[in-house]
Amino acid sequence: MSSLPPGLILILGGLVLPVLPRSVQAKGALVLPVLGLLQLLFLSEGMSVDVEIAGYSLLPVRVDKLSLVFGYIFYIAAFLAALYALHVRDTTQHVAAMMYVGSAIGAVFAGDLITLFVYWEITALTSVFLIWANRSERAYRAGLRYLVIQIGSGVLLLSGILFYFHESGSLLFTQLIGPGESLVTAGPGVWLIFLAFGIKCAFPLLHNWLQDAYPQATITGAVFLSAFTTKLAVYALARGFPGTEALIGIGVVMTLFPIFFAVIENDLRKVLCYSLNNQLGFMVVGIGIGTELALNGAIAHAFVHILYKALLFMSMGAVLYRTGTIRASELGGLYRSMPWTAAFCIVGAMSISAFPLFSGFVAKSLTMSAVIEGYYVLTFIGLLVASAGVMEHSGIKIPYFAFFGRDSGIRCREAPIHMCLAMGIAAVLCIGIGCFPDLLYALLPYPVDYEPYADFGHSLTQFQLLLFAALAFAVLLRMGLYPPEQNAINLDTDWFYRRLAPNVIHSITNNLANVTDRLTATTRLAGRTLMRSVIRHYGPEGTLARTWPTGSMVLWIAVLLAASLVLYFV
Amino acid sequence: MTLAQLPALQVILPLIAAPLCLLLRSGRLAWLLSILVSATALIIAVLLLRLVLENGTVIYTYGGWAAPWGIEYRVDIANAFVLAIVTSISTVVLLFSRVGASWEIKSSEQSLFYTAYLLCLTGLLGMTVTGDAFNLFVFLEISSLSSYVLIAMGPDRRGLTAAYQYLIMGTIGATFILIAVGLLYMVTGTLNMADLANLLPALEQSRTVRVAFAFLTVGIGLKLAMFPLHLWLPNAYAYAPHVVSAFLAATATKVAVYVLVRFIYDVFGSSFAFDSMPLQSILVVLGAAAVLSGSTVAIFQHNIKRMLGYSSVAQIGYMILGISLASVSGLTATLVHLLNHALMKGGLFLALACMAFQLGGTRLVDLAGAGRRMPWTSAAFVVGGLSLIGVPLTAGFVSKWLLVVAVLEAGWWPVLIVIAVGSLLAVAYIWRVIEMIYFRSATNPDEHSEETHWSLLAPVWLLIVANVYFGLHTQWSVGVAQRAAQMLFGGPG
Amino acid sequence: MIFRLLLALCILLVVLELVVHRHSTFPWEGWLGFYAVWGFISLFGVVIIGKQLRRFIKRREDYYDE
Amino acid sequence: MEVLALYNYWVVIFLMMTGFYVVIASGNLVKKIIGINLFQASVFILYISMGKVSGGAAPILRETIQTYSNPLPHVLILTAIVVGVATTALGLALVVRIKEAYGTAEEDDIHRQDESL
Repeated sequence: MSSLPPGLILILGGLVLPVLPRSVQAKGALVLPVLGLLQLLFLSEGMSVDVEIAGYSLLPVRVDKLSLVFGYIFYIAAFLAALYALHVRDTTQHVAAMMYVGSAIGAVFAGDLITLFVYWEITALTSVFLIWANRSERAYRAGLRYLVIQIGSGVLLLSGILFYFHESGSLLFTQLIGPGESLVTAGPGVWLIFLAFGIKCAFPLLHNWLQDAYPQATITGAVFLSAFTTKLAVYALARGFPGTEALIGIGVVMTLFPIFFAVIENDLRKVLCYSLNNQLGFMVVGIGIGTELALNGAIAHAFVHILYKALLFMSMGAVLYRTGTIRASELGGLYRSMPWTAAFCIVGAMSISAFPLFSGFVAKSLTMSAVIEGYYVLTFIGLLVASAGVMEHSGIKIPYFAFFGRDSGIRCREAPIHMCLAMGIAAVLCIGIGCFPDLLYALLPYPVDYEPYADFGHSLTQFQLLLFAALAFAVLLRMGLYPPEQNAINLDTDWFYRRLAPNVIHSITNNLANVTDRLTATTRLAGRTLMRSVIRHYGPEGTLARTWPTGSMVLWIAVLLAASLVLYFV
Repeated sequence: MTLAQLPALQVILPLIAAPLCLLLRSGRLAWLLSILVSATALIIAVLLLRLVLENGTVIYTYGGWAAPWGIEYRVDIANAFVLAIVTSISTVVLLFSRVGASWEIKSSEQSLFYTAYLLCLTGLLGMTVTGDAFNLFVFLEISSLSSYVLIAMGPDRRGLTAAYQYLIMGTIGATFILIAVGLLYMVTGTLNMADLANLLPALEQSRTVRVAFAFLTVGIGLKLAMFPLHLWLPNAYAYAPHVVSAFLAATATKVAVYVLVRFIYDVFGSSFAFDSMPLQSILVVLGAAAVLSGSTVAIFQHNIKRMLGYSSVAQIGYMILGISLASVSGLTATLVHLLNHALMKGGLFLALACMAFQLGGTRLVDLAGAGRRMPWTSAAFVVGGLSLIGVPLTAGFVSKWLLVVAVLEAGWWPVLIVIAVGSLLAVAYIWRVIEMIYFRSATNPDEHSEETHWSLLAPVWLLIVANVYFGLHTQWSVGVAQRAAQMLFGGPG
Repeated sequence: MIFRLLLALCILLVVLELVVHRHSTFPWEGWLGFYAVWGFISLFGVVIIGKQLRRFIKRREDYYDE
Repeated sequence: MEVLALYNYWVVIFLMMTGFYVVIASGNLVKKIIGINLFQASVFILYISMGKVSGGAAPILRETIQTYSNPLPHVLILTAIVVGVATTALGLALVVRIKEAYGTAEEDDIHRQDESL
């Protein structure tokens, strides 16, 4: 059992699910992560399996602390999401979700780049079905765009691997940039791999597939999606590019720009996507700093983020499930109907905003301390602004517009019991980790010598930051300055490929068609004149046109023979 | 029966069985005989391959006349490898054609069909196994003539014109080869390929040899559908009976590629072909053009069989690129792709045959909603398509990986881009099919159709599973191909 | 009512800062109420800038469906 | 006149080009096959020419003769002629079938009919 690659249980189990009766499939999907987690507990650190394929030795399984921590949280998230999806009677979704999770877990245990690439592509191919499972034209198109970008990331990764292999002769997935080197001096292989990771990690300007596709996913699919794809990228960056300076800048920009979009976004699940993007920024900064403390911070952040982001997606999913809409402009006052969901959502919101005693705080503090320790002034300022931004969109906007605010008049039932249970467990974990951070710290790859609650001043300033931000929100509301929610969408970088590119291509093809028409007309004319003069007795039609196609085929032979004869004699 | 007779038996068995089929008259009996013969040929091929891998080249002289006077059959790793490919594909296609052939071929004509099939097999095996240049021409014509017949048996009348065009083109190609062989005989006085290989290096400057080389490359280029001599192929594949498309696509062009490799690397020698002739630049340009144009044209086809035909043109382009690298790794990539492409195209054509029969056509629109109606066949098509694209875990990936590594070794960056673009185009045309199968509902949903019979699914999935198997276990395929390539470069056989 | 409560809580937090020892690395970190002011300004700024952003990027919901 | 001394090769080239031209230029399927025949015939002559050894007699064993022409090309070309006959037969058979199916043996007519399908 221990030689079985982690994740394979889910992939194979997912393939078996369709055989089961529909009503049992959801339960099967619930059991699989538990089995997987059990298998993980038996894995010992430092274990590896190597095989030889196509003459190259590969390392499909490598177990170390970094992969283990991601393995644990991926299984936990899979269990919670499967519990949340217990009511789903759609074979496609269950199969896709299990294979998706399985390949993501396989990827974090992949010891070589080829295996990583294989799992990388399987996550893309399987996850898209969670979007398509919505079975609407809009979801289909969004899924297709998502798939193209994800596969594109895979293609870049593969080309990068090829170059890297050519340069270094190694396929092992370890730190790709040596201690003395930087991204600037790295070869094209490392660059391509970096870019591939960057797409999946939603780097600025490469980010939009996330906001584009996730809101189109099914209610339960979005919960799965929020947990794995981007965190797999964070893992890959943590493994391959720790301490790469460029990541700090990239990360800060990532934390900042989504918050502005989140303010004016009407689709609350899309707000969560922007928030996801912003949270990834914190992790990227941590990886960029690259000290043990910072890496611990990034990884801890990924760990807790999976929990509270899944919790938030679950609560918004429950709202969508019960009310049929997720537009902020149509929601409000739902705390009366869905008190439990509202409570869980608030726990998630407080966790993501990093209130002391909630999980976000104990993770983010690690990163922030690393920033302070390294004396990155601008980064620190940027992250403080971003923290206030998180408070705005995830901490306040999400619960406020869904559950409080203007009463929309919608009266519905509380979320189903299994959804509440899934959210409840996630909420308990969020608070539990927030109160007992050592549980989390023990899992981190490097020893943690940090006590978030030792310095009360730190908690105090955090409270100040967050509550004054909340105060600002309240002031803005009272002054009527807060932008009202409107039924509208906002442009993002997807405009370039959804609007600009099609328009440009359209006009280019139009022009091209004109040009080719004219060209062919000219050539045809020239050919005809030539033919007329050569073979007059065949009439004005031209022999070439008449004997098409066998004649022209044979002509091609003659041309090629003549050409090769000439070439061979030259 | 001693092992020494194997090379002769390999060819003679189907040759004798072919007229027997004609005499049997019953389609069922003819099929039984054909599959027995084909399976025996497969066993012989496997035995030969094992023999060659262990003991080196096996030589069989006809009538005890030693070469260069008599005709000799010469089996080394390279052609033993091709023999194994051809016989195994032929056997799988025959497994399929018990039912599959009856869809399109009248029962009264079935014994004729199997006669032509076995003759075609004879020709292909003969071309592969022979060590005599003129004998090669004869076998080439045997396989060509019978394949014209097979293509003309298609139910669509366009099959007739396609066969006619192929006949004209094929005859010109074969005659070119005949001219080349004559010219070579003129200067060397021998027809034996091994003997030629010994004599030709001294005649490098001879004009006659150069002209022979030109005729030979163009003639073989015609048979293997090298761009731009591929024009006969899409129609021939599109309008032939489905089983014939599967058989020819998986074997005929492969054997032609092998013959090209044999002449370039073994008979003329790579130093002649690449150092004193500009063959390299010609092949690179044509190979790249084949990859790009074949894949692009494939995207716009409405008939999926035609699409697969153009995709074959592109795939042959990859093989040409591998040959043009003039390195052991490049040649290995080509030889591995011979096997892998045979597996994927065979599987795809057979899966398509099932769909065509159940859904009433091979146009793209006919496949709408096939995913629901024929889940197993559709899944087979998808896996085969992934292999065609070169997705990891499939055989297609292995050959593409080897090719890319070989290209990197040579430092040919533009070719790398060609391969990448070709793969993306492949994604596009395969995606069109997948979209139609899974995301479009049937145009006439009341028409009831269901999964094909398991006896048809079994051969399809045999090939598809082989695709995955050779994507995971490459020791055998790559190992043998590598040894063959080293041998063709003058290493130990 | 809630607003008043929030206001009171905020004031309390600033007052608390006077009695709690605080460790700071950057000099401005130690200023009284720095985090409070920074949090207030940040959110205020984010919302206002975001609101202006709407002018450029807001489109009808069926923008891409045309 | 060395150029003229190689007249049989000129015949070969002339025949070959004629055959090629007929295949390319003629739209009639039967004529194309005749073109192919001409083309092949040129190759037969090429082979037979090369078998000639100057001063050599026909390769029939006789005691008085020392030099023989090379008989092997003749043997080879007999095979090639058989192949050629088979090709012609098959080609003509195809034309008959095409004529039955399309009602014409002119390629552009056939092409036009298929386009309208």
